[in-house]
Amino acid sequence: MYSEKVMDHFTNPRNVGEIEDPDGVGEVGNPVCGDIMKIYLCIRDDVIVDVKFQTFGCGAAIASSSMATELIKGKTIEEAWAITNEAVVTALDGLPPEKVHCSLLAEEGIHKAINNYRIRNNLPPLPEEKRNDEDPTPAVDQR
Amino acid sequence: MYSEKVMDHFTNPRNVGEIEDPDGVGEVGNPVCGDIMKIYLCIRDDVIVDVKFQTFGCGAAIASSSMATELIKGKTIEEAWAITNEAVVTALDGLPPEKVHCSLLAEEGIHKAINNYRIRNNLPPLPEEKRNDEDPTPAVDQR
Amino acid sequence: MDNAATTPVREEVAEAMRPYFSSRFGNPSSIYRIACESRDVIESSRETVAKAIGADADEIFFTSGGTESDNWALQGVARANAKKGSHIITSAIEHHAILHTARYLEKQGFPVTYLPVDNEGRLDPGAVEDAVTDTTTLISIMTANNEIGTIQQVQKIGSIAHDHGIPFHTDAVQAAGHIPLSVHDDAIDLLSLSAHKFNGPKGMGVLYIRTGTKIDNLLFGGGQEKKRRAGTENLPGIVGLATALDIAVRDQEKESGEIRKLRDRLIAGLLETVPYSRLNGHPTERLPGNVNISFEFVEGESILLLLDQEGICASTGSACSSGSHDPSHVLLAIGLPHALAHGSLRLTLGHGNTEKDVDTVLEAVPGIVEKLRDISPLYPGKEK
Amino acid sequence: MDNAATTPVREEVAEAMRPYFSSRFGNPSSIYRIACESRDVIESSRETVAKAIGADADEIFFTSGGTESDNWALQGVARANAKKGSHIITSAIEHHAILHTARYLEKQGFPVTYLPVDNEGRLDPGAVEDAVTDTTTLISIMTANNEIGTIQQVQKIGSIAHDHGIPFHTDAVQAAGHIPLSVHDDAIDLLSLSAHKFNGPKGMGVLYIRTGTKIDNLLFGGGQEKKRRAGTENLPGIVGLATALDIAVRDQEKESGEIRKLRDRLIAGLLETVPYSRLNGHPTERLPGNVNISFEFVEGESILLLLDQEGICASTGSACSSGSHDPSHVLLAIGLPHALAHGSLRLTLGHGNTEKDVDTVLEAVPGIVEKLRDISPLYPGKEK
Ligand SMILES: Cc1ncc(COP(=O)(O)O)c(C=O)c1O
Ligand SMILES: Cc1ncc(COP(=O)(O)O)c(C=O)c1O
Repeated sequence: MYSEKVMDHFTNPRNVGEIEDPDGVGEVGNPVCGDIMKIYLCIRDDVIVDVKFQTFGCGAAIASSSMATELIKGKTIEEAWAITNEAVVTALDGLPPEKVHCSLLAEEGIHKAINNYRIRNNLPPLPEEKRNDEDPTPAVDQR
Repeated sequence: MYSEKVMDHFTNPRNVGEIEDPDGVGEVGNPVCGDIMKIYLCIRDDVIVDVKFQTFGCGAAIASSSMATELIKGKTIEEAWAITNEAVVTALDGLPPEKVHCSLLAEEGIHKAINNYRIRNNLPPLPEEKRNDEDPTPAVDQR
Repeated sequence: MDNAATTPVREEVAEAMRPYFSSRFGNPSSIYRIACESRDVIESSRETVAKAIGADADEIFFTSGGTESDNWALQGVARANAKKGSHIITSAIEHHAILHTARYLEKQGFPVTYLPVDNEGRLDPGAVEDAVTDTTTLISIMTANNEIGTIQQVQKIGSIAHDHGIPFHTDAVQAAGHIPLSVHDDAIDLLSLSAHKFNGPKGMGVLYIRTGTKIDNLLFGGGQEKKRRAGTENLPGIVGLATALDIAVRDQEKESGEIRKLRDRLIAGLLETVPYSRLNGHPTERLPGNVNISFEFVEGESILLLLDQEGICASTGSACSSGSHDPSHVLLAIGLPHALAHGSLRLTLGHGNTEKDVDTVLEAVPGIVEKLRDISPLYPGKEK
Repeated sequence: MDNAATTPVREEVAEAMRPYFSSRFGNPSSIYRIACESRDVIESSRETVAKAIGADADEIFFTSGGTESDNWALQGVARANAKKGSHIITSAIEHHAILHTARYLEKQGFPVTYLPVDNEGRLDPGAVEDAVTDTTTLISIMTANNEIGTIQQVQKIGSIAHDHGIPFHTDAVQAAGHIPLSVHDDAIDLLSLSAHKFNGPKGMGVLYIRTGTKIDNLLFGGGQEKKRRAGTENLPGIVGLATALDIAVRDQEKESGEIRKLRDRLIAGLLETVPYSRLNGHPTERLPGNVNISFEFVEGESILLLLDQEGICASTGSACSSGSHDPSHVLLAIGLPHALAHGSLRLTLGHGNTEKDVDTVLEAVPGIVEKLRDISPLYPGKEK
């Protein structure tokens, strides 16, 4: 069901943990949906020099978080902002259709953390587009 | 599905044929139902000394006709009248439930032929009880 | 020779199914690995079926057989369109899986038109056109008839349906695997098939549903089959259906040519050797394996019993074989009088039948019919 | 260890089914000899099933699975009683085969009451009594729950139903073969079961219908199953279901005793070795093989994936495993907060599971949960 890349990032997630005194931090998701991601940024001269995350969620959510942190590490804030969930999915060699929405968590987390950094630095927050979390199919039930 | 007795009377029906100048003859059933029986009696001193039949119908109808002629042969008219379809079914070691109605043909045929004999001899016909040909189950369809 | 009733599972098909009963038994809707394998198998089976009828894989829904597929098509489309009035058009010679469902829907307030057919069992597509009303929400006409083998002009009926924007369902249970089918060319929106009619397993069918067709579910529950048909997937059954259909389509041209030859020899032989006999159904537009002949003055079940003693399986439209009162509605619909309908014999050839089987029948039938005619009060005596 | 989802076909069962795929493939509703043999086999299978649940053979109807049986019971009874108003009473923790059917019937104008359950998943029979109205035409309460294993007080519910003259249906799909069932003692009028839950084939089920119960057909067509369930009989499937049920019932006492022991050791072991964990469902009134535990701060699908890597199959009530938004309706109904519902793990033991399997799980789970907690933003840190 999951690609090897996904399974690799899920079983050996990169950049797990917290950063003490981060320059920006974002938490998205909620326990109702079953997905929560917290992302910590360390930023020097507009470049993300370090990033850590914590995720409560399914394999796709954890792998997306891990991959997203890899993608933004070393990038400028502007570059990081532009990374979409599609980019994360592509980097993971794809996700099952019903799991694509899990990768939105990563995109939203990055945006939130960057805006948190901007606010701390008295910059106006950028508009966080709330993406439509459409009804995923096919659903599967407990037997 | 059919007992050995039924198969025997079906494949080797007894008393098949016509009697020329019979003392009594009866025809029951119709092509709509798919069952027609014609029975011929030769009667001496109130005793059925010979009997023949012709039947258009299923295995059960043919076997019942054959068995019924065997049962009434040599019997008095009174005895023959009293032979029910249940007696025929029993003598055949049973019929499948949905086939029991086929044996009514024989009972009705005998009654009709006896009354035909009575009328020829200026006797009032006996009341022929029309038995209820209930909806037989289970039905089975062509695939 | 009762291949229209059911066929044995082919050895290759049984072989293909075997591993999925036990070692590979994963629940395809779960996430773990053996389940993923199962899911792959189901999806590739779906593609096989789709290819066989010219559909897309996501338009194929696995069911428990032809009966469920027919019921789903009729009940599902009727209920999904209940507000529109839901008038249904079908034919008088459909299988009971259609007719009895239609009758139930009638009781529930859905008007149904049952179109007549001609003496050879063919429906006039013009009659479909004439029957269409503003509230017609489904046209259901079978591809080929199970009793008399007549093949309908499905393409013409489909395009009439589409001209009026009405979905078109066809019961292709007798056709699938035996004659070419294309839901695309024939403008078919819903199509039923059943695995055991083409040497697949019993209890497995398919309903093809063209994308966009409005239809309610029939079986509600789990999210299987894209939430449209609930129930744990019958994995070996699905594999068996797809494998059998694949083989049937692969061999169709060759096999149907051979079977058609056997059929024509059997028909000609019976009509020639048995006086007072007639062919039921269309002389050429008929299923490759179907032979249906009426013998005057005798009843069908008694023929079957005597054939059975010769080791020949057959079927009849006589009521007496079914324990019901009326003979086959199909034979009556093509205008046969009751006696002739009761005297019908259906022999259906399929995979594995040979010249020798035809010979056996041709040797057995004349004598059997004569024997029964000799007992029959209707028989006027041998032709001079 | 996901035996509640599906089980492999037992070797003895596969053996019993084998001959009916090909050599003995007769259509049981035809008259010829191999068909008669088939009919005998079906009828003796029916008797076997009847005996297993204390019913009469003519009250047993073969279907394509638990889903069809549940749909038939609900749709069939509702429609047969449509004039009476047809109010239906069921519970909030039924399988989707009941709940989604009920929801569809609601849309079609049949009011439905969904009764709540307590923290252990038990329904108060008194609540059933209170919910009955003049127009109630069906009470449907499952025998045992598929997720948390809780067994209901079926007998009490049945007698309440009978006091009011209302038919009582129970979805015994998880119970059949695993705990004793008696339609007589428990005042059950309709009962669903599914073969693949007790080492029988997929795509085969039964609906028991007490003689005299008013119910419409769901699948219309041929006259099979005494005209109540059309469709060519799935002969190998029927034989497989009956054989599997027969064996399950024969071995039930012994086997369920052993499995219950494994279950209790597994539950105790997990609760002991994993902090922040809790058992879902009833401590004693639960299915012999059911273990359902919630682990705080972690999500179920990720547990399953890591277990899968250790070769352990399991299931979860987390939405994330199903691609839907909400976690299991059953876990929410017993009062679990969303996070705990997402963090649930279901392990279901069955025929063939051993002490060693339990050891494997007990070794694997604590480390897996800890690993995931270490990534989790919710985890407050190890207990001191
Ligand atoms: C034309 C036709 N439709 C539907 C069916 C029903 O198929 P099944 O018995 O597999 O449910 C049959 C066969 O019985 C058939 O011949
Ligand atoms: C309680 C319950 N009811 C109904 C079903 C449906 O059974 P099936 O999937 O065999 O149709 C299941 C299993 O999936 C179940 O656990």
